[in-house]
Amino acid sequence: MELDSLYQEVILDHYKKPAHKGLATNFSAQVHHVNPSCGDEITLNVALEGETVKDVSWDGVGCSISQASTSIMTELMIGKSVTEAFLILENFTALMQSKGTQKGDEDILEDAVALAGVSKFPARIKCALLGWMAFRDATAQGLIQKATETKGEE
Amino acid sequence: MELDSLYQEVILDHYKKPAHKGLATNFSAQVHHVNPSCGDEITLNVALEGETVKDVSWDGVGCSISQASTSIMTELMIGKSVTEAFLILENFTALMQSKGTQKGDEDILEDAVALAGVSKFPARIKCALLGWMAFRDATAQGLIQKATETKGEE
Amino acid sequence: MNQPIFDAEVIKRDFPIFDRKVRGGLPLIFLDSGATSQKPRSVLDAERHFYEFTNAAVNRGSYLLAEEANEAYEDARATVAEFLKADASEIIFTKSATESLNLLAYSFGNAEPGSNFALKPGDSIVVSEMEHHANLIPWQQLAKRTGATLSWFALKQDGRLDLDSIDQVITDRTKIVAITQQSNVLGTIVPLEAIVKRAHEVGAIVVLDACQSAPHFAIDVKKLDVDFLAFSGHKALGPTGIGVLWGKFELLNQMVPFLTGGSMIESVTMTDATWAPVPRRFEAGVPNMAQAVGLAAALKYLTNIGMDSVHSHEMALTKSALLQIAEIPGIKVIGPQDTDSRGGVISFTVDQVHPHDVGQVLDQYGIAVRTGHHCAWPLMRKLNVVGTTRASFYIYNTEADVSALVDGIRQVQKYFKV
Amino acid sequence: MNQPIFDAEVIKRDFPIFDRKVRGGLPLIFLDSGATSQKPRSVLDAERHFYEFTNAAVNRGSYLLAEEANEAYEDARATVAEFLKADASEIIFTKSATESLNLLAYSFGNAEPGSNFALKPGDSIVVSEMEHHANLIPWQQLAKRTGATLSWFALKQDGRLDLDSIDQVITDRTKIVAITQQSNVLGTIVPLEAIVKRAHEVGAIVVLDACQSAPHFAIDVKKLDVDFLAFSGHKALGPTGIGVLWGKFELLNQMVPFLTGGSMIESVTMTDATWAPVPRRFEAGVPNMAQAVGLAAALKYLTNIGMDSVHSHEMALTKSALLQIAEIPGIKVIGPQDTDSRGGVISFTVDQVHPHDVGQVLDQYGIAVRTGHHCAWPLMRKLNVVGTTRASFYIYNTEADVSALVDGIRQVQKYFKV
Ligand SMILES: Cc1ncc(COP(=O)(O)O)c(C=O)c1O
Ligand SMILES: Cc1ncc(COP(=O)(O)O)c(C=O)c1O
Repeated sequence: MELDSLYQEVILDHYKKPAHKGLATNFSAQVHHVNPSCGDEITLNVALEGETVKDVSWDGVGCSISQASTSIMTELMIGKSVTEAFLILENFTALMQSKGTQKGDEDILEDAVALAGVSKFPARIKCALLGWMAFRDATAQGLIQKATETKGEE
Repeated sequence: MELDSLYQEVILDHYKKPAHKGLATNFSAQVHHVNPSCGDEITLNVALEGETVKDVSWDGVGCSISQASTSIMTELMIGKSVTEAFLILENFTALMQSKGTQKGDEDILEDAVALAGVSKFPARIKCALLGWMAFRDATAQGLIQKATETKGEE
Repeated sequence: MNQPIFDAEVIKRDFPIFDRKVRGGLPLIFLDSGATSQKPRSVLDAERHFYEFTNAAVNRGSYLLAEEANEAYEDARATVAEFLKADASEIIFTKSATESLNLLAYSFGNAEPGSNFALKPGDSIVVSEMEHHANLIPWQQLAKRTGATLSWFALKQDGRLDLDSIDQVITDRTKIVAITQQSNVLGTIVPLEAIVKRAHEVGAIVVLDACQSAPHFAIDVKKLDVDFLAFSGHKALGPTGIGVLWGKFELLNQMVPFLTGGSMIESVTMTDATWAPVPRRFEAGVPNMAQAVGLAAALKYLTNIGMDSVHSHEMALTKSALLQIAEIPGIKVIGPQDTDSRGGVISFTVDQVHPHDVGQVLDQYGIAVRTGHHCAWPLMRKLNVVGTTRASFYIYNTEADVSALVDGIRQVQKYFKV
Repeated sequence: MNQPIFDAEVIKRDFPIFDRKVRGGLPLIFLDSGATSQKPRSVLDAERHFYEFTNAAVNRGSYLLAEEANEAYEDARATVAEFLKADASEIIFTKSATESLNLLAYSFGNAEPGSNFALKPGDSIVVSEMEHHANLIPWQQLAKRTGATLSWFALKQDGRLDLDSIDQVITDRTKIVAITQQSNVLGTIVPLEAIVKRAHEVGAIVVLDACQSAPHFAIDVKKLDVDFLAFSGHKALGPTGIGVLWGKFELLNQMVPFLTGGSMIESVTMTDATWAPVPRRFEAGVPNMAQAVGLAAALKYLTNIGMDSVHSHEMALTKSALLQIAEIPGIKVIGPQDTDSRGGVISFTVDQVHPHDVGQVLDQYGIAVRTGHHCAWPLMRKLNVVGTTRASFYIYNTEADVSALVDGIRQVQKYFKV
């Protein structure tokens, strides 16, 4: 069934037990994103330490795809350098745009390759990307803030 | 040729030599009407004396139909009582709406029956009615004004 | 009244889209007419006939095609008028209900200060908590531009408006009451009589959003006694790109234009312009002629079936669906639970499954439903749900579609193991 | 360049309307494409295919039809973008050029005071004396609402704009320059380079009315370097009810919405709303999807022929018509007398015969022309004519049509004995 290519076991697992859900109190930046077409919302915190993604935590409502995708993303990103994180992000975005033609690089994307099937369902791509875009936004804001603070200290 | 039913000889004659064209200086009311779809304009004066249409004069630009129709109208109306004039007007309007099914009552409309063919050309009905509507408007204004003046004198 | 007098299976044959297959060869079970309806062949033929035989710009031509185009366009206006029991001079063609409602909001906003329609700080505009964004945001924006305040009828737990406080909501300061006739989410039909009476008592005008009603039951604007009414062609078997605004002539006649340009003028100089009579004053530019003609064909198709039959048919399906859904544990219908004062729109939630996922599984069985906030986000917040799954019925739906939906919901639960 | 590389007789066969007969069995000689164009079969088929196979509301659905509808709609956007050498994110679908231009005027009018697009007393908006009402009245109204003044480029006797005084017309106070690329009355093509350069020098934005140009010759918005551009689908072989607004992304991105309602929001509460990204911010409601798809088919048809060929073909007809008309005594061509910087639109007057009467006689020979003020009333006043008769050419017109026109004009003179 085509549906199974969308709802892989890994996805349903993450949906039932999302990782890093619940907002941590320590963070460099916090963002709030919505998916206007369905009303799903996410609040996401990123804690940076130097060039490293120290922590990602989040809260929000959404479908299984957006919840699972965010959960998988947090596990992937925590501990990575910002450069690595952005590389993964680019990779995942490209996979989502691939209209079902790609399977995803497991070395880079790990569990996130389970989301490859989403790219065959155009209406769901935004669901899968919601958490990732929030992460990109928050990380960028965190970096900018850091740069400003450093400047202020000079 | 169908065209000849539109452009009867009488019409072309009135077009070349329009009656009562050139605005008289004595009038009870003056109106200015335009046909927004083609830009034709008319200024029309009506002089009332008691209940009688003493004079109608006009000026303006327009196609053969609107010019001839206005010319014919002035000859019909001058000297008539207001009631007679409005009856003729109703009669002519009905003829214009008849989609070519009526020939017009020559006892009432005289030369204006030559315009019966216009009713087969929907885009030209407004041309034929331009002067007539101006006459109706001016006469109504003239009557109202008279009523107000009389009241003022009481 | 509850006996459908037409066979939906036969009706369905008039709609070419049902010949196609979806998701691996399944028949299409279309339960999203609340978003947009499918089109019968006669509508597609009417539009095509316009293009193939009489296509020319209306209002301006002195040649045969232009005359015929004009006649087709004005005949369409007359057909819409008849459908609403209105006068043709009161019918304005727009591109959609959204444009119709914006037309009003902008025209009121353009009114000279002190004139009939002008709003000022202290004035109030009344809406309801279950409005579609199209009948909410234009009024929010008008309020912001004029300093007027926005008030609203609250929703009660049973999915109906709280009209007990009507005298506190509609007050002497109320200038506009903009309200839906039927909720696109809950199916609730609003009791208009009390609202119209109170609004007119205080001198306010009533704007009716008839998007979800005009396509589904008979409307008589004189009986309703509202002042303006808007609906979209595409939800009423008609083409996309056409909407209707009806208004009482004496009101339209006092209003200033919204869109300006060709064909809506009386006279123009470089610095100023005066306006054509109603309805042309509100139809700037070469209009959506083919779509108007298509909409007329759609309304004729509906009239031919009979709007009362349309309604009975839909209510029979709704009743059946409500009963069958009630039997499934873990499913909650949002809004009225019975067929009293409601239309053929059913919103529901499935415990522990997000609407998006519900819709996805149903799609796998060929069932098209809508999921999400249905452009009624404030209503979702009020109901404290992230969204719903919505099934909506029309003339081409059958009892078999209802069964498919009910089976589909059970499959959703099975798939997500809830 | 002057050699048409397609056979208009063959092209004509793609247009079903030419199978019909007019006025007692005559073939249709359609010389009114300046008002609206005829439609090739491929456009009608594309629209119908949308309704018969993928009809569903875009932007909202998670079922197959909705996905396909979305794809069809966004593909149409991409096709329009390609046609203008623009980016798809810069293309907004409206109902007409009239709406596109009003969208700009209202959005600017809605801008927060002090923001980029806000106008204030003392600011100036520049137009020209040969604008169509659609590119004049919206700016008149915006000027009235904001206290800005309206200035304009005057027309010279030869039917060209007086650009000698460009530095006096476009000044430091100028915020908007709204101008046509080609006059719908005179055929004059406006030299844009100098205007765009001067406008950008003083920080003004340039709005281009491309209604009479985009359907007739190749356009590259990057090369033109204007800021906004509007055209109507129905004049470009497309359906009625669809228009395009193109704008530079960074400008659109700073603008506030015009129509508000569904699908153009980011988030909504009872009292406030935030806006979706461009282009959706400007497309409220269920869009004119089928018409967008039809327009894309039209632009593909044109691209297939090649816009340069379209232009050469029209210029060959125009040249021939100008030469033949010049030989008839008592006929005066209004506007440029040769094919230098002009398009395939010819306006003329017949001594002692009113345009309406000219059109009527031509109609009797099956010839469809436009008569009157062509929604450019100020231009008529300037030219001191009550109106003109206008013939306009497109890809389906032939030398035989030109001959018919010329013969027809002689018949007019004969009929009215002038
Ligand atoms: C130059 C020009 N601008 C604007 C328009 C308005 O186009 P529409 O009526 O399709 O909105 C037209 C055509 O009528 C035109 O020729
Ligand atoms: C109740 C209601 N109002 C307004 C609208 C807006 O209609 P449209 O998007 O066709 O303009 C809709 C449909 O989307 C609706 O259901």
